[in-house]
This record gives sequence, structure tokens and C-alpha cells, in this order.
Amino acid sequence: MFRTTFPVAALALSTTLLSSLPVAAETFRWAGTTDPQTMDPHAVNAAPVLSFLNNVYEGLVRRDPEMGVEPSLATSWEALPDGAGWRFTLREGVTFHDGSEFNADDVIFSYERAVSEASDVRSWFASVTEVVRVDDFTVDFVTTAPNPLFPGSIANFMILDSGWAAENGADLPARDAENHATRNANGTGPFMLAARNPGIETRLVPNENWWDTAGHNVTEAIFTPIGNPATGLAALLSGEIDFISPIPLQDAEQVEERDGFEVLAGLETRVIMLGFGHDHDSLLYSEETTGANPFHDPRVRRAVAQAIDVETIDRVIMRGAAEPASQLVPAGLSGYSDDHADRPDYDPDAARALLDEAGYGDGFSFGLMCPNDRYINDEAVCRAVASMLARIGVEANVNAMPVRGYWDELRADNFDMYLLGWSPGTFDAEHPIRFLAHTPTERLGTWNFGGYSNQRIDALLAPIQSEVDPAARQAMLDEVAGILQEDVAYVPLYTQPLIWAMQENVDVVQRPDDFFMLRWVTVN
Amino acid sequence: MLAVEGLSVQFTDRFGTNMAVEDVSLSVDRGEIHGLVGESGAGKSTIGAAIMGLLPAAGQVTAGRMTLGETDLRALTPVAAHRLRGKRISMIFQDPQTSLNPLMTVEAQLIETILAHEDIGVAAARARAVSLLEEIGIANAKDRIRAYPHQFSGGMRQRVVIALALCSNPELIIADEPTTALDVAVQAQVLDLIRRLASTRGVGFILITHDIGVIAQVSDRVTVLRGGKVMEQGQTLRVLGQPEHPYTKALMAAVPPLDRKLDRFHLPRIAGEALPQAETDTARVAEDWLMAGTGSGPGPSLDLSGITVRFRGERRGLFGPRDDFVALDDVSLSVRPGTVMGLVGESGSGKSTLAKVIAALVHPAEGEMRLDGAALPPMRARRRADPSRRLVQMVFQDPYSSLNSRHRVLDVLSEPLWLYGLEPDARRRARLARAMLALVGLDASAADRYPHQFSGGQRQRIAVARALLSRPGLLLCDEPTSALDVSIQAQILNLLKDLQARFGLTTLFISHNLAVVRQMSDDIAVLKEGRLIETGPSEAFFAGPDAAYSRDLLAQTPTVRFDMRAV
Amino acid sequence: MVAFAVKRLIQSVFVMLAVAFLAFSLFAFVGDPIAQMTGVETSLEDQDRLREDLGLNDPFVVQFTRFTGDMLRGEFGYSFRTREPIGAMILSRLPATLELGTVALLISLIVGIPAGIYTALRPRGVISQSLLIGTLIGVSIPTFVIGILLIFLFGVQLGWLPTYGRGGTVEIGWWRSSLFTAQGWRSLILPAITLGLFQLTLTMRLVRAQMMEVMRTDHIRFAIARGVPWRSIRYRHALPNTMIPVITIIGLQFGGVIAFSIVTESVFQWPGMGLLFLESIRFVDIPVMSVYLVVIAFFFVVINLAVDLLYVAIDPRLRVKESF
Amino acid sequence: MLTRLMRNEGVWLFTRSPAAILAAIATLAIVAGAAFAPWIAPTNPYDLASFSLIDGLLPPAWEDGGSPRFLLGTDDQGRDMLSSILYGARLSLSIAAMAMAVALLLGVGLGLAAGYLGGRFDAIVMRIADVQLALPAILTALLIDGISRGILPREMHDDLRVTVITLAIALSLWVNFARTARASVFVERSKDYVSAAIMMGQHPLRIMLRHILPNIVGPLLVIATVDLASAILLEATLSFLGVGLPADSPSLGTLIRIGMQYLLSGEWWILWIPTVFLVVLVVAINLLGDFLRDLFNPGMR
Repeated sequence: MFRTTFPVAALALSTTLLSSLPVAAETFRWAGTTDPQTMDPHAVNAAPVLSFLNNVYEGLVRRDPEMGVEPSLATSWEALPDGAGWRFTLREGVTFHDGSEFNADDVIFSYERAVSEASDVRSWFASVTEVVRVDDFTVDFVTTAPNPLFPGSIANFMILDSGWAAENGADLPARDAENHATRNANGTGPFMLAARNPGIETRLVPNENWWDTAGHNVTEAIFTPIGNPATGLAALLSGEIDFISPIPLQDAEQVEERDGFEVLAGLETRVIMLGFGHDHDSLLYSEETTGANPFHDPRVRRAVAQAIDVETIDRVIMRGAAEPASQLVPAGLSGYSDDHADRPDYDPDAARALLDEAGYGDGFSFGLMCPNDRYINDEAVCRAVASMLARIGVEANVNAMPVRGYWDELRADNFDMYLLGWSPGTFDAEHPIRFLAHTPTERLGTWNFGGYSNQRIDALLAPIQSEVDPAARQAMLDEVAGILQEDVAYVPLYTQPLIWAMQENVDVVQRPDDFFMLRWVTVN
Repeated sequence: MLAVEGLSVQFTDRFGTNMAVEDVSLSVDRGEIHGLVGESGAGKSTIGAAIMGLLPAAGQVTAGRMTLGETDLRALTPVAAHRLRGKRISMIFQDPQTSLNPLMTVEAQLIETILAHEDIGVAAARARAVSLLEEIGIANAKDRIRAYPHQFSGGMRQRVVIALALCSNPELIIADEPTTALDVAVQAQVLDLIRRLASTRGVGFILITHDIGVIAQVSDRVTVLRGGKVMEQGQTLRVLGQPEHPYTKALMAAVPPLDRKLDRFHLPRIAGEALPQAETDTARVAEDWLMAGTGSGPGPSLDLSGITVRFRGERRGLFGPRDDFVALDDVSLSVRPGTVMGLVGESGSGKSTLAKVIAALVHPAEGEMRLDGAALPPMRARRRADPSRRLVQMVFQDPYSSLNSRHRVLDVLSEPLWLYGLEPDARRRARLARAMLALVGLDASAADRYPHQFSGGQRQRIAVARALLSRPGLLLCDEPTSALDVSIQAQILNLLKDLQARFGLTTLFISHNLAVVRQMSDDIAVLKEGRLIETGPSEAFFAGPDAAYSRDLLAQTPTVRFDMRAV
Repeated sequence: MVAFAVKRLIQSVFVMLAVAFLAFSLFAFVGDPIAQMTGVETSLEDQDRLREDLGLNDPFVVQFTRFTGDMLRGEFGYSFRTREPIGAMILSRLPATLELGTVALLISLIVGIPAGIYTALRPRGVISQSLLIGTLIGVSIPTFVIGILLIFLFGVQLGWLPTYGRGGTVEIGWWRSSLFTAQGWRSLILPAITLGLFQLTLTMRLVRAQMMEVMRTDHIRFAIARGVPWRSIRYRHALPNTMIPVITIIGLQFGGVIAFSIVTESVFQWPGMGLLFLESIRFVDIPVMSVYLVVIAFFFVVINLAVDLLYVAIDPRLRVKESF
Repeated sequence: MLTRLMRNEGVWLFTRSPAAILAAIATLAIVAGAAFAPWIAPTNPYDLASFSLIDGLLPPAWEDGGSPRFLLGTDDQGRDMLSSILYGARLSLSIAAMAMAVALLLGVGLGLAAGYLGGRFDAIVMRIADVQLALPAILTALLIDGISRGILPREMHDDLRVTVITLAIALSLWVNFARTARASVFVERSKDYVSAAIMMGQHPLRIMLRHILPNIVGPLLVIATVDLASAILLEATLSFLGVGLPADSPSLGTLIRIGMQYLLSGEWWILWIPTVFLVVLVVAINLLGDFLRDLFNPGMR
């Protein structure tokens, strides 16, 4: 039983040769830092998994290159009367990769699977009470309250074939042990899973029977996780792979300058910000301020915001690829408040004055928690922040740690200030309000580690969620953004850049959520 | 056949050059055994190595001629010299345990050596090897040739070594201390073999040894060396019988005779060597201190009964019994107060083990010990504070390992005083230690130096001083002189005799050398393979031992047999 | 002999038990896996339920007993992260690490032993001195720097060799091998050199020291004195005696090679156990970390055992007992 | 006298070994630079207010765009590379030395006792050593990190990094010392001076420490030197694997880890200057180790 595979070399040797020829189609190799840990679309709610599986599975709706919502397995949708939910009309004539037909049963099955206890994506359906099958190609999602953004919030809700799942014992997402769906997939998407070798490589082949017109010319796509950035870059430069995401910011220029390579730099929807320990009575990592928490004072928080030279951080550390941020969501995102687009000026003198005013003219020291492998140059940014704060007499003791222990530390309140990056899963400004700004409760404000609390914001969340009128909704969002800015609840620093690198002959589309869609890839 | 004229060898080290061999001339004829005798540092091995062309890198022949037959050995290229080795000159080393490649069968080593020098087939080489082994005295050579070296006993192994040296029919064999590592019985056999080979095969031998007895027994001519220079040379009978050079005379005077007991060795002064000056005022301090402690009476008596020692062996098979080794089997022995008991036996006879049992270093499986009538607890039962710890002291065989080389002599000597609480004051301890050095014949300044700065004899004196500083009653001397040159041995034996007589120490004196034991002991005990063969008064024993084994032992001890003792 | 083997076996069991305990204590002390297993939007109560489901709230003793029992039954559990059975995960990664380790060790032996012999026989030669200094510098550069340097020199600048992964592989049963394709071999070269360099220096220096030691022994001097040809003295007499202690160290080295392949695998994205281990550290996949630890220890113990037995096979002093 | 003679022999050999002389000079220079870093370094890289991001990524002074203020350039935070390296060497050396000291104490203690007492104790110690050898250093580091976080109060976590990495390195080095000490003790124990001490009824501890220990320092010293080099490398490797030291108090290993990010970016000095520095240091220490080995093992000369 010999099965031979001849990947890389033949390709590496021939790229130069082939790239000059008009090639209709090509094996496409790409790499990322992390392997999607499962092929089950409901088992893990994590970007690497969802991004990858969007090539294999499809949802009722999908996002276009500009993040707009467009029809996918549903051809159209409309709100039910009285905001009771949403009705989706399903696409007819769609088949799964194994040939079985797609219909309303699969949607209902997938819904039930996604809200099962073993699922990691239950939160998407927090407001859904029931899904009703109207006919073979119509389903109703019944919600507790009006939910204008519901269709967009389920763009990553992927539909499995009910028959296939039942046959293979994959009725539920794998929780303890793996099941058939962990390593196999049967979606409706543009690509089919051909071979899965976890942590090593995953092969996809085009779905010839895809309902949509294929915009790509890929005959086979192979994904390899490469954890070490230098190794990944070397693989690209030596021609062994066609595409890699991300590459280190500092290397972008060098790659760009080399013949035959291209760098695509854009902005992610992730805003990097500093959070404060609002509900801490005292600073944990300070010698001078026993019993007090200077960050209770908005003037101190504002001083911090004004002491940080985001422009220089962008220029030196982020190589000019980032974009200073003023709110918890990046400019241009749905719900972004244009009224509050200005961030506080960099003004160390003003900052020092504010500290003086607040009674901390002599400065104080505190602990700044920071991940060192989560965001781009996260640790360097923290150190730069610390260095800048030192200039207004505030000493930040940076504790940078791998993300594996980071959230635990934050949940255990082991910080005075911390660095956080937030990318709204729904691509709407409501998302960070729900998770970061609302007073922490069992279900809301779950990532509001500092315990920021503002009654007005708490009161506005529900109306924002259910308001159907865009203008009224935006007014409420503007108000929240204003409060957050006034309070300096967080110090938004910048929108994180997104750097992709590829061979010159590859064309891709970079979507702000960092999802890599094979269906937009062409190899020339 | 071999002629060496005016040979000088020079060694270069970081202190400059020094002459290891200076203007040495000697010759060896066919079938002749030429003995090279001398104490350590005499340059005898260097002469052998120079003839072989195997001087270490630092050594260099600076003058002289060496010819083997018509061949000028100094003119040979390295390749030619290597071809000559084995073919015309071969060599036997001291230790048969390490002289053979442990990973090759005897057969492979023999055949390889033969084929290296002669253009014959493997079968012929094997035949020659077998017959050679037979000639050398290995029975059933046809089968045993396939064995590995470790499967032979020490004596047999030395025969194999000789066979290897002989297998390519060399004209000359340089035997460097070939019997030093062997027991007397085996030594006698090997010496016989060498004698026989010289006469039957006409091989010339250069026999390098420190043992005048060995020389006396087998060599035709002898060269006495000292400090790289020839002291005296001539027919063995003449040189040993009527030595002319004072050094030879001194050497002969230091050889312990087997046939009588000397009160002391009469050691003529040799230029450059200071003899111990024990009778000084300083030494008197130590002497008085010792006397004050032990009183005037003789030391305690030692009674051993039924001492049995077993060493744990490996299990035979998974659940099989252990192959225990019985080192001592029901040994009972009494040492009278203030007397010297000589304990003799071949290696492995258990004599050192017995000393260790008494010293609580080995635990006896059975048996009882009494010191002056009181029970002397065995190893595990003897507490660290037991009074016998102080009373029983030991002088070890190897003076290079018995003193901690990282401690100053003063520290070594003060330790017992401190440990046994004999002298609480550090300054007084130091004074006493220096006094004791004087008593054992060393300069008091020795206290400030480290052991390695002393010669073997001096170190053994320090070891004796350490033992005395416990104010012992019983002194265990385990081969105290076997690592020493004969003249030094005589000095140490004199020292021990003096001290024993003066302080009435009860002494157990262990040696493999009957002649030495005779000089020391009042009573004697013979051990063989862990069993006591006989025991009794020394003079009676040497007049005529009871046991056949003792008689053999006595007969095989090489002695300066013909009456050479003019002095 | 049998008794010896049984004794070693019992000792090995002790070692394995101790390692199992350490492996298990990872569960108790290293991070909280729940945060890694769930996504951003999972509610806290869901996280608690998951923790309960996985038995992470049970008392230490209960968890340890369960762990050891599972290990003994060969049930290695499931990865927190991917939910795959860990036994299969390790098994699929094992061939890559073993092949890399073996080739690295072979390189270190094939180059290291002759170099050691050469430097022992010509200790003052220019080549010897440069070999010694060169390898010294080699081991003084951190492995990861060497790996990256090799990648950029031979992969990116010269374009001669692949920079990551295993290249072409062939499956023989469950064993995925890169030894049967030219591409696989090309992919193997850089990581094997990186991994082998340190071992090479060790081997070379060890062989050199042993060889010089052996060349001074009596039996070699005796062989010289009886005119045995130099070639035979060096290679038939000295070398085998040199190799006996060397074998032990090489055995130990193989264990070390497998353990140290972590860095090399990380640099070359070599899909072996080391990479799996690093990933499991990154994602706090504690069951995988534990099993990795147990497997590595098992290898180590087995190799040690094998070396002890090999020793007996090679040395006649241990093999042939009866004497005349 | 003994030491003087030893020293003389050492000095004599030393003067004849250019490699050893060069190595000693390099080691001394680096150690001195590290020891006096607070006085000779242009800036204090730990003082956040002393550098500015504005100065970030400046090349060494001799390159275009370099500033004479920063002889070896600056890193991505605007820190002076020369100062970082000196302070980094200080940290690396002290961690390595501490780790070595701990390993030495632990290893020699256990090895000495195992070799002297033999029997069951010896068997247990050697099995523990086997277990230790079966654990990769990174795993040891993680375990210690995890355990210390588990049992120590929160406030101490920050200060733990150095301790954790020191302990992890120490734990992966002690086996070497234990094995060497044990083997040497076996040799020494068969010597008569030990028998004499036992016979006299001296306390085992005194025999081990006062009698045997001084006699086995030679091989231990060699191991210590070589392991000092390994400790420095191990620290760098652990940093590379992400269990090393934080970037605000960078060791040489951390500097290299940070520098790795600039391998291709053109800012070569951030990676290569600390790397060359580390390599020179390790080579020098290893050369000294070689020299000591030859000194204590005369046959190798």
C-alpha cells in the first residue's frame, strides 16, 4: 500500500518557468500560523476554523469583499411581522459535496446542532427561541426581540447535511472525543475536503457542482500551518508556497522589494486598546498608591490617553501600516460614530497637567498586563506605551505573557491596566458594547475585565439591539461612543493592520475580517 | 647480538631538560638474560623503550649507539622501526591484565601478529600459534586459543603475553617487570619459562625489574642502575656476591633475607639521601606523649575466632542462588600483647580482608573479635565513638592513596588528635604533629606541605605518624612496604621495628613477601583462599613449616640464594 | 544476565511511573485549557459546564488515578484542542521525529566518529585543530539561529533545498516516511544537519577523548611493540575499545536528539512530535503535553535498556563468563 | 603549596595556549562589561524614561543614518543596543551562574551522597536522574512555572520569571554534575585515605565534604565551565521557545529572540550584534573548558 505524493519541489523548480506561461489553473499552496483545529463548523468558535471552513461550508448568508451581507444558501430574507424573527427563503437545487440535496431540514438540523450543549457557537442564537420549517425551502428564525442585525450575525453559521451527519454519528459537535465531522466535511461550498492531516496539511479540491460561478482557477489547494514567521517567509521566498498570512510587519517592505512577490496590506477590523481596572479598589502592582486606584479618576485615564504617541507607535513599531483608532470599532464599520472620530491629542504636557490636577503629579507605578503572541507586535507596543508613560512620570511595569495564560490572568483580575484587541464578530458597533462596555453579568460584559460600568450604556444596549430604524440606532450608538470617549473607559490605540504576502502571479481578495477565501484566488 | 653503547636519553618538560639515561652501555647475547635492576627513577624502563624505539614524545635519544646484529637501531626510519618490532625485538609488559586486547580472542591476536611479520597462510599461522601456546605451557591449546583474554587466569595470561611476544620469533625480548604483578608461585613458573626459552630458543632477554631476588634467580648478567647511570655491571654472581660499588652494597644490604631475622637493617649512607634523625628533642615530645598515653605495658591482645566473610555475588539466573564469594572461611587467630603477628598469603588469600574486618571496614558474616578480652564489635555494630576506633589503627599499602592529597600534612596529622579529643588545643595539636614527624624521621617543616610533595617512603612515614597520633594499641600494617623500593622498604621496616619495640604495639603485619614478614614478626599465620593454613612462632615456621603449602611458598620465594652476602 | 535485565526493567518501570506523575501534574499546574477550547463568545456558565464535563473539577488523586489507569490501558485520551485521539496523533507524528532523529544521529556518527578518530590520531594537525575549533563555534551558536541561517542560505538565497516540512512522503501502513522520495530526502537535509550538529560535536569529542585514552593503554602499546600493522592497531584494536563507552553515550544521545528535536522541528515546521508538543503548549493542550512526555520518557527508557543489552552483546567480558 | 604548583602548571600551559589566552581575555572582557554595565553602559535600558520610541530602529553609528549617540544602533523601542547587550550579558551571565550554582549544589550533593552511600540511595538518585534526563528543559521550565504560579501568592509572579528560568536550567544541568561526582566518588571511595577516615570513625558528612569533595573538584570544574556555556545557550533557546525572559529586562537570549523578527527586515544589527556577542562569549567559555579539561586530564595534551 504505497501512496506517493509529490508536492513542493516540482513546483518550486518550475514556478519561474511556469509563471511566464499562460496557465489556466494551478495547485495553490498557502500557509498560516495556525492550523484549523477541527473541520466541524460548530465545535469551535475561532477565527482559524471559521475562516478555513468558509471555503468548504456555507451559511445562509455570506459576506462580500467589503463585508457586506449577500445571499448564499438563502436567496432572500425578510423580517417577520412585529420583529418576531426572520424568514429565510432557501436556494433550490443546491447539493452537498456527497451529492445529497440541500433543503430546510438541513438548516433546522444544523441549527439544533449549533445550539446543542456541545456546540461552541450557541451564543449566536442567544436571541433565537425556535426555528420553524415553513416548507422545504423556507425557514423562520423566531427571536425573543426584534433583531435587525440577525442575518449578518449568522454569516458564519454553516449548514451541514443532516443525512450525512446522522449516518456518520456526527449529530452533535465533538466535545470530548472526535467524531466523523472532526476530520471530514460535507458542505455545499466551493471547495471539498480532499485530505486532512491535522497540523501538517489540509487539501481542498474545487467543487465542480457548486451552485455559484467559480471565480477562482485553482485545481487543488493545500494549506500548511507554519508557526514560525521566519520559516513561513522563507517558504514563500523560496517559492514553496504561493501565499502566506500574516507576515511580520517589519518584513513587508523587504518582501515587496523582491522581484516576484507582492504584499497586500490592509486593515483588520480589530482595534487594539488599553483597558483599566475600573472596579479595583487599589492598584495591585504599585508601591506608592496603597489603597487607592488612580484610574478611578477620569483625568488620570485621559492623561494616559494623551501621553501615548500613537503616531510614533504606528510609524516605528507598526511600520505605518496601522490606523489610529478613536473608538472600540474601526472607522467605517457599521455603527461607527463619525461624530467621535477624533482621538485625544498626543500632548504629554497636558497629560502631566491632568495628573497634577488629579493629585498624582509625582506619578505612580502600576502593572500593565500584555500578551506577547496574540496581536501584531503586542509586546513591543506595551513597552512603547510604558516608555511613553514614563515620560509623564507614570511607571508601567509590563508583564508580557503568552496568550495561553493571558485570559486567565485577566479574569482573575491580575492587572491594573491591560492590552486588548477586539474584532467585532458581527461587524457592528453593538458587539463591543455587549462584550466590553456593558456592566459585567453572567451573559453580558463577559470580556469587560476591568468592570467598567455605566448605567446609561447598560440601558442603551437592549434598544440598540432591537432598533430597526438605522438613524435612531446610530443616534444611540453615537451616544455610547461619546460616553466611552468622555469617560476614557478604554484607550483605543489603533486598528491592527493585515499583511498578506504572495507570489506576484497570485491574485487574492483581502477581507477585513482576515478570512481567506479561496473562491477569490486566481493564479496567473 | 644487541649492543648499546653510551646511550643517553633526555626528557624535555617545562622545567627544562633532564637526563633520564646517561651514558649507558650494555650488551645481550643470544640466549642470554641480562638483568636491569634499580629502584624507581633509575631509568631502566627508559632504556627498554629506547631500544624498542618507543620513547614517549618528550623523550629523545641524544647520544649513543644501539645495534641489533648488523642493524643500527637509531638509523631506522619509523616505518622500518615498526617492521622490526615484533619481528626482531619484542616486549613483555608488567601487567598481563591490561596487556591483551580484551575484545579479541587470543587466536586473533596471535595470528595477526604472526601474519604481520611472516608471509604464511592463516592455517599455518594458526598451527604455529597453537604449538606455541602448548610450548609455553597452556594445556589444551587447540580449544583455549579461541578464548578471550579475560577467560585466562593471571599467570596464564602472562604466558599468552609471552607467546605473543614470541610468536614471530624475535631475537630479543625486553621484559619490563614481567612478574611483578604475579604471585610467587606463578612468578616462579614464568621465570622458569623465560629461563627455558632463553636456553632452548636462544632468545636474548633484557629483564627489567626492581626485584633483586628475580635477578638473582634467572639473569646471567646484571646492570645496576641508579638515576640513569650504570653503577655496576657484570656477571650476576659477581655483582650480587661481591658488589664493588657502594650503591650496590647498600642495595644488597637492604634486601631482606629469607634465611634469618635481622634486628635492624644496616643501611650504609648513600650520598644525597638523608637518613632519619629520630633522636632529637622534638621527637622526644612525641615519644613522651605516646608513652603517657599507652603506659609502659605492651599493647592489647587480639583474639579472632571463626571469622567468616562472604561477598555477595551475582545471582545465577533470575531466581537462582547468588554466587557468593567466601573471602574468609572460619579464621581464628590470636595476637599476643605487644608482639608482631605476620600474616602471609598470595593475592586473594583474604589477608587484607582480615585486616579490614578488624578495622571495621568489612562486615564479617560470622565470628567474634576480642581486643584485650573485651568484645570488639564488627563493622555495623561498631559505633563511631567506640573506644576501639582509636585503639586500632592501620597503615595502608599504597602511601599514594592513603593520604588525602588535598590536605596539608599538618591537617592529616592533627585529625586523630581532634577527632578522638586527645588534644583540644589547636596549637598544641600542631606542635605534637610536628614532633611526631620528627619521631618518624621527617623534618618538622613537612607539616606545612602537601602529601604529593613527598616520596613514597616519606609518605609512608607520615601514614605511620598519623596512626601513632591516635595513641593506638593495635597497629594493622597491610603490605606497608610493597609499593616501595627496596632501600626505602628497609628504612620503613626499621622504623616500624623501632616503634613497635619502644611502644610495645601489638601489630598485625601483612605481606605477601615471606622475607619481609620474617624480619618483622614474632608469630606467623599463613592464609590460603580464605582459610588459615598454619600459625605458630615465626622462627619455628621458617625452620620448617608444617603445611605443604607453606613449604611451597617458602621454596618459590626468589632469594639471593648463593651466598652473596658479604656485608 | 536475565537477572540484570529484570533489574533494569524494574528500574525502568520506576522511571516511567515518576514521569507519569510529572506528566499528570501538568494537569494540575499548567494553565486553564477551557479558555483555549472555547471561543470569544462562549458564556462563563458554558465554560464551567465544560470544565465539569472534562473532569477538571475532580480531586487531584481521582484525576491521577484515572490518568494512570488510562495510560496503562493504552488509552491516551483526546486532545482538548482538536478532540482527536492522542494515541493516533502521536503515532502520526512519530515517524517524522524518528526519521529526523535517526538521520541526524547518523550524520553525527558518520561524520563525528571519523573526525574524532582523525583528531585523536593527529592531535596537533592543522585540520584537527580547525575541526575542533569549527565544531566548537558550531555548538556555540543557538540551534534556532543555525536553522534559520541554513534556511536562508540554502533555501532562500541559493534555492537548493526546501525550507519546511517533509516534502514527498510515502505511506507504509500507518508509517508516513520521507525516506523513499528524493524530495523527502532533500527536505530532510537541513533539519537533520541542524539537529545533528550538536550531537556531531559531542560524538567527535567523545571519540577523540576515548581514542586518545585507549591509544595509551598497555594492550595498544603491546600491539605496537610486537609490530602489529598501524592500520590494525588503530582500527582493529583501538577503535572497538573506543566504541564501547561511546555506544552508551550515543544511546543516551538518541534520547536527547528526540527531546531536542523540538527546536529544530519548530524552525523547519517539521511535522513531528516536537512540533505537536510546542503547539500543545501554545494552546494549553495538556493531555497532549502529558502523553508526549510519557512517550518521550518511554523512548528514553527503552533506548537505555537497549544500550545496556547491546553493551553485553559487544563486550566479551560481559558476554562470555566461563573461564579456564 | 599544592595549589601553587597546580597553578604554576596551569599558568605554564596557559601561556602556551593562544586559544586559551584569547578565550580568557574575551571572557574577562565580557564578564567585566557585564559586571560594570551600570557604570559603563551609555544608558540604562531598564529605565523606561531613558529611551524614546522616536529613536527606534537606528542603525549602528558607522552606517548611514546611524547616530553617534547609539554606537551599535537602537532596537524597535529606541533602546541603545550597546547598553541592552551589556545589561543582557549581565543578566544572562548571572542566570547561567546562578543556575550553575544551584545545579552544582544539587548535583554534587546528590552525586556525592549517592556515590558514597551507594546501595538503595544511589539507585534512587540515579533513577531520578534518568527521569530528569527524559524531560526536555522546556518542559521542566513550564512545569516549574506552572507549579510556582500554583503555589505562590499572586504578587510574586512577576518576580518569578528569572527564578523559574534559573531553576529550569539548573534542573536540566544537575544530572551532569551528579553523574560526574558519583563516578569520581566511586574512584575516591576505593582509595585508602577514605578507608582510613571511615576506620577512624569520622562522620560520613565530614568524610564526604572534607575528604572526598576536595579531591573531585577537577572534573567538576570542567563540567561547570562547559555547563556555564550550555546554560547561556539553554536560556537563549528557552527564550526562543517562548518560556524565557520578558523583553523589558532582556537577556542575550531574549535580545536574539527579539532580533529574529528583524532577520529579513534590513535591521540586521538587532539580531546579529547580540548573536555574535553571545557566540563569542560561549566559544570563549567553551575554549576555557577545553583548556581545563586538558589540564586535569594530562593524557589529552
